[in-house]
Amino acid sequence: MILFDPFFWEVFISGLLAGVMYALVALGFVLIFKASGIFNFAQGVLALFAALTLVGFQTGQVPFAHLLEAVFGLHVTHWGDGMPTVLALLLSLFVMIGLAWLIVKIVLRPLVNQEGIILFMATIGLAFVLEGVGDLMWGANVKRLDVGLPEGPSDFLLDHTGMFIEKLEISAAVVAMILVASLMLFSQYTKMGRALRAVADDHQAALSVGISLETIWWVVWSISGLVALVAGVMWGAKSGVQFSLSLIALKALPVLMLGGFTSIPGAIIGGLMIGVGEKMFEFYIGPMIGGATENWFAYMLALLFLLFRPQGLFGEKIIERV
Amino acid sequence: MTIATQDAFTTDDGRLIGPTLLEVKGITLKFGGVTAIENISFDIREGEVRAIIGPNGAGKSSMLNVINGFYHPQEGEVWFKNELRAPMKPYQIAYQGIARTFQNIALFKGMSTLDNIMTGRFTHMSSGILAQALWKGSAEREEFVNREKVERIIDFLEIQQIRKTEVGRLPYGLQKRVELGRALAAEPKLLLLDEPMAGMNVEEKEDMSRFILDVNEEFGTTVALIEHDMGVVMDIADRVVVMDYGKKIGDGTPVEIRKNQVVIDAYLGISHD
Amino acid sequence: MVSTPSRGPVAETIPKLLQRNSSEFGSSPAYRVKEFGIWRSWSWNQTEKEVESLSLGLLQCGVETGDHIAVIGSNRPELYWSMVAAQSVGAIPVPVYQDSVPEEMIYILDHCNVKYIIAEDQEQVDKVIELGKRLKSLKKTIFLDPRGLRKYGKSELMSFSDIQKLGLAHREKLLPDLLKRLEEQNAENTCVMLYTSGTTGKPKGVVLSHKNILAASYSSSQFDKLRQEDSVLAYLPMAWVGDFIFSIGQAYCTGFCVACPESADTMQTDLREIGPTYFFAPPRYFEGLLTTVMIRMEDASSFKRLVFKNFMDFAKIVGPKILDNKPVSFFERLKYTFANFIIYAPLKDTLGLRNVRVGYTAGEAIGPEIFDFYRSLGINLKQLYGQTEAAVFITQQPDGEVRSDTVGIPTPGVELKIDEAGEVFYRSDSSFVEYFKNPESTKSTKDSEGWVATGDAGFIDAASNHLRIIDRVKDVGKMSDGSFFAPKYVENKLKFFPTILEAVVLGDKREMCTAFINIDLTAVGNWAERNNIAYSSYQELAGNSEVYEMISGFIRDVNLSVSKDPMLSSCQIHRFLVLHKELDADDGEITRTRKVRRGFIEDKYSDLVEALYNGAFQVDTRTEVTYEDGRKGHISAELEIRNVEVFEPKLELT
Amino acid sequence: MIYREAGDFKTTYKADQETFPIRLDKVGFWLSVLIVVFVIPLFLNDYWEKAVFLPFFIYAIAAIGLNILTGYCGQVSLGTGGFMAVGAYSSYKLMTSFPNLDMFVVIICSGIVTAFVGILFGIPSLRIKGFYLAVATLASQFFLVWLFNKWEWTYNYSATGQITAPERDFLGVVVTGAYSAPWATYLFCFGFLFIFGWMARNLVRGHIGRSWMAIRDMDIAAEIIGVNPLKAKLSAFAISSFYIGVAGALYFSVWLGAAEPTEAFSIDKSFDVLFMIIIGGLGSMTGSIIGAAFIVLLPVVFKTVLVGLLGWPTDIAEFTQIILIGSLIIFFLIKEPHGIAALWRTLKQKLRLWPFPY
Repeated sequence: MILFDPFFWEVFISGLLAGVMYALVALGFVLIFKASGIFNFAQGVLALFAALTLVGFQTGQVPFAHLLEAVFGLHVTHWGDGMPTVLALLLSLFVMIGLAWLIVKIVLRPLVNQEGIILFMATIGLAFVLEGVGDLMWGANVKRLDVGLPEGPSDFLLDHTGMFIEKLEISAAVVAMILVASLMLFSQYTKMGRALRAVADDHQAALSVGISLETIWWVVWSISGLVALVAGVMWGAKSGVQFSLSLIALKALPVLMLGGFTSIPGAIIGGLMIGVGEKMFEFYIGPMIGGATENWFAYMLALLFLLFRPQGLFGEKIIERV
Repeated sequence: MTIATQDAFTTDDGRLIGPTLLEVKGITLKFGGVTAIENISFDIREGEVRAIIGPNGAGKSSMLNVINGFYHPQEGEVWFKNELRAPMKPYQIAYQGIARTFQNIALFKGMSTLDNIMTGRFTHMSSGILAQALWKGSAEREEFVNREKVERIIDFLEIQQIRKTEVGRLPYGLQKRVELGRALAAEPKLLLLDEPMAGMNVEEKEDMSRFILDVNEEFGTTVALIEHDMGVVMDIADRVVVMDYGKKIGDGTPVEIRKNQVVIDAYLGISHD
Repeated sequence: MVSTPSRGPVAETIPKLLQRNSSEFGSSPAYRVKEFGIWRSWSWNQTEKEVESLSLGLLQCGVETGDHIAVIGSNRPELYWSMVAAQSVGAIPVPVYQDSVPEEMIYILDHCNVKYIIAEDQEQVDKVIELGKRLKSLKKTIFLDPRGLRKYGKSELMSFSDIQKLGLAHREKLLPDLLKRLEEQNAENTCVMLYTSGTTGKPKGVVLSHKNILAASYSSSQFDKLRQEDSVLAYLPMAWVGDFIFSIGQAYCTGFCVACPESADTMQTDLREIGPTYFFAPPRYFEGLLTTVMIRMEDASSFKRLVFKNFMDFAKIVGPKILDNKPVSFFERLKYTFANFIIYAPLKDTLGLRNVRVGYTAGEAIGPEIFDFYRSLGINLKQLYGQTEAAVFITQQPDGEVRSDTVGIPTPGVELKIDEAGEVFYRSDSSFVEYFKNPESTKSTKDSEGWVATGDAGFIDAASNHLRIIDRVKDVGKMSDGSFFAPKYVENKLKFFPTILEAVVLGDKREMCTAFINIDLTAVGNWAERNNIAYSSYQELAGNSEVYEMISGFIRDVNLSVSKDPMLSSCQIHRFLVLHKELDADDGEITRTRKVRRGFIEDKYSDLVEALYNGAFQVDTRTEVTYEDGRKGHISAELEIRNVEVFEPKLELT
Repeated sequence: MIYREAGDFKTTYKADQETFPIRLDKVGFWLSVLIVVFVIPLFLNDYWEKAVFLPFFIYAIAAIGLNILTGYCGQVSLGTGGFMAVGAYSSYKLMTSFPNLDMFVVIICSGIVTAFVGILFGIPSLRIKGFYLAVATLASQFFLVWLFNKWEWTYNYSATGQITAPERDFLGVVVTGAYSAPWATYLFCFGFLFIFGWMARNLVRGHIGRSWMAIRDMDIAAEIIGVNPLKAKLSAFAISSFYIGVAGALYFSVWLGAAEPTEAFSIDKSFDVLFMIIIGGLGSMTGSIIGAAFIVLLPVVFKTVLVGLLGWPTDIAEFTQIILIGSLIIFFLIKEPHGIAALWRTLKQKLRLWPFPY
């Protein structure tokens, strides 16, 4: 009986844990989408960028070192042996907030009232810029990221349940859950949060709350910056900081299609479904068809799903007025 | 409504109107709990100008949307050319010979006036993808035959000078005209106009009424239109249906409608110009 | 291949010329019209067939020799065919101005007791129907465009195409009769009857024989070496003698192609598409065009404006020389060629005048700088002097000796003489037969030896040996001090300022000259925008004090130049006012050809005239106006009157 | 300035609807075609062939394909890389299974195969719109690439998992494999670009093209004039995929000669082609070609300038280039959503009105 198979539970739980991460990133999307109707394709690269910055600060790299060397022949790579992780985290957060501000001013404001698809393509462009800048600042080599999270398998679980589960994943999940919870609280109980949801319904309403649209955008982009940072840290710590990190984050896209672009619970449940789904599929079906199915499973799932429920699990029904 | 039983009918200005072209019977349309249209029946006869009037939210537009297949009513039947019409998609209905314009212009902003009206010929063009790709023989000929038909409409609507202008850049009045042109290009049996004169000044309204009458007369096209401007309606309509809160409260010639007490109370009382 | 038609009239009537062209030029285009988005064309062959079927149709309708057939509408090939068809069956075509209101029409239609009317569309038919019973002699109305006419189920209404079908249906039966009528005709038969819009009194029907038309057409065609390959855009009213000569007379003599625009408001684009080689336009057209050119250039980038200005100034010096094959330095020619590529050619191209080989203007004097502008671009724009009675051509300017202030030398075959009163007389084969049903004015205009009085005062310019026209004889009056009063002369100088649309100079038998000014709304409006002067109406703009400033400045300049001519120095303007409404043909203030009706204006605005002479500086007035739909209304206004500086005559001998 | 149009009037609809109604344009176009066909091959060497012309021609075909779908029919797709892979692998299978098949036939068939796959992945477009669809198309990208990794049959069970193009000819002229002459491959690819560019042009100016644009501009209105959304969208997907398939086939068999899915057909390919049409101009044939030229030449220029002249490290040149492209995308979306093609049109308009500003 499958339910007593520890492997099943191992796969199931690690799926859930991964799912929480997806949910977290997805949440970033949802916030931005609700507040500014933008489908932020750059979310993944944001995570990469955040992680790169963090590592940079930690290890005390000089930004644009290569460029400086190439252009001015300056040969400086480090300004010292780095700073404590907490400080680095804070600084990176500030960077992300500043970045959010730039994005709003340079990209979003000129594109206000454009069709969603145009904004979408703009964020693809943005993704490229960020990737380029990130690499140019900190170099494209794979970096090890250590924020002092526990590593190795959780002996406790191994001993008692025989399940092999990374501590890192657990702690990541915990952090993610905390963040998710606080975000939900934020959007439920703070003035800003209400404003955000107001904008989603209509822009005038938001203004009546007395907060300018740009501020709201800034806030949401900062938040998704924070989310990106956390996601970047977790994934970075797990598999090193490199370009593929931005692709992992793309996993959040099918999550959204599943959960619906406008629903926070949708994002969470969708995330968990995908997480579990892809692990299960890989574990049970994967071997028969050559494995490595994570790359596409989520997308195919979402695709099939959309055929029957275009608005996703929790998204509002799209009614076309004639 | 004694009219409905007659199979031919004489208008106020003494024109004889043909047999029934389209008839809706007991249409009821609900959105969730809300009832947009409640048990409405009326007919549209060949060659007439039929007006549907009523205050905002009376369900006029919904009625058009039922006729050309955007909405599928919960109850009731639509009879077209004396056949009960099975539920259809709008594009199938287009092939049946029903064209329409929209209250808020629905042109293809990215295309020129000419192309917009050419799209109206879609139901008349059949050459296959390969023929199109090679642009030889049938495909090319078909294109030019239809181009000429379209040019006649452009000439008819007196919009030669904007032939190759992108419609997005045209003033409102002209856009309305182009949209009418697109509907005409389909050479429809029945032409549905949703507030063709909304937001026009007096002069533009006069032009538009003239065009509508000319269409009706030149091509013998049956016209059903929604309009707010009572003056216009009374001038150009042969028969009028009056709706209020999704119900039909009157049906008859302009003269009769003017006399109809229910209508006066419900609608004419309020000025709508 | 360049085929200039054989010298001298090969045929003695227009219909016979049609046969000649059909056999000689067969498949080359005779008519084009922009319709349904493309230029539909008819070869001479097809034209002949079209005209034939139409003639047969007319025969079937019972048209008789000598009947008058009115043709009302804008320039369409079908309407030109109608006129030729009418001639073919021995009837007399009478083109009528399509913009005239029924009241104006009734006189003409009744005067020539019209039997048939060929009208373009519903608009014209409605007018005819409105006149209804008052047209006793009318038998049938034929319409071109059936649109909106279906419901008028009247038996006396028939569509153009139906007439042609009718004709073809009975071809065998009717053809002999048609051929017989064609044979019987000769040069003396009436070719067309045109009503002169007469600056005073009722219009007169000028009867022109085939001889008149063909003589004028041939000599002028040869004068300018018109070719069969040429093409012309027919956009001027068909009822105007000029259009008849260009679009039928010369077209049939030389066999060139006549193109008709899609509609009045697409004329400019159609002109560009067709790019005619032979072009006529009244001075006001060239004025208007120049104004728009300048206005459009205003918005160009400063650099472009600089280049444009530089090159145009350069062209003013060199262009005319090159056009007249006068010697220019190599460098000049080089620069001109370059400038031509950069500016002139593109400009001409966008204006649609690039291919123009021969261009004419006439009817009014044209401003020197306007005239020079076009010539400096390399457009061979010339002036001619003519009138309906002469089938247009009296004098015209030969290539190489073109000037803005003369009207050229007599057209071949025309004799010229000037009597002691300064009035110009001419005699030629092209001078008209008679005024229809009006022997006495015929007598008063054309004497027994065939000399025709033009009614214009003029003299032969000693320097150029060209004719120079001062003014209408009757308008050349005497001031109270006995000196010479030539209002038109001054008015024209005024009208050369783009901001002045019309001017009426008064002063006959008075001690000094004064003037009414009509501002040009486009030009002034634009000027107002640039100097951000707000205005809500023509009237308000006209009354604006800064506008007054500008105008009085211009008048001062004019006075200065007038003062230089001792003969006319007394015609300087002392006081003026700007009229609160545009002079309008519908109000009878100007003719359809936009000639000022002096007398009429003087008594319509008698109150203003009085104010001009009683020294007042303010005057209230109330004026009747006629709207497009014929309704009448009133506008009242308070007008300002200003004095202008005048100068002592300089007695330098020039 | 250079245009002279007076007297250039149209007497038939054929003349009026020509691709180059203005005489000068027509002359210019055919002149450049002649140069491309007869002059350039004379000076063509391996570098120009491999680094500039082949990629340009091939990407141009792909861009035209994607533009049909995205620019004309309004359906954004991020699956281009995947579809190119389908084209490539079909051509590989065809070349290896039917050694005597002419290369032209191979390429066409590969296109047809891709067309069917395209229809398959186009089906969701009936239910979902805009970026929902864009994301959905990512599925095809990832799935297809995975498929060609895992399904040995597609690469004939080769140990490396790589596919290598055998030597094949077109009408006796070798166009694939190591011994193909530059001029041959060059003309072969240009031939495809020319023919299929011309066909695409014909498609978009006919009623089918109009039905696509109708769907793009306002699908509701499109329906009431009789356009069946299913037919319109799926036909767009099919045609578009056909072009991309052809491009993919050429890309592998003629240009690269050997390929390996994860690298050659990664999602970056999808982006590259998308960028080509955004920068070049959505809904414009000229745009597709200009865009392709731009994106293909940019790296070449960067390499020569930054690396060659300034002696920067390659990676830095690469990063700056990525940044530039990204910002260009944003710039064009903000300033000129219709891309370089639109700028070109405006310029042309100005030249036609010269010396007038409007």
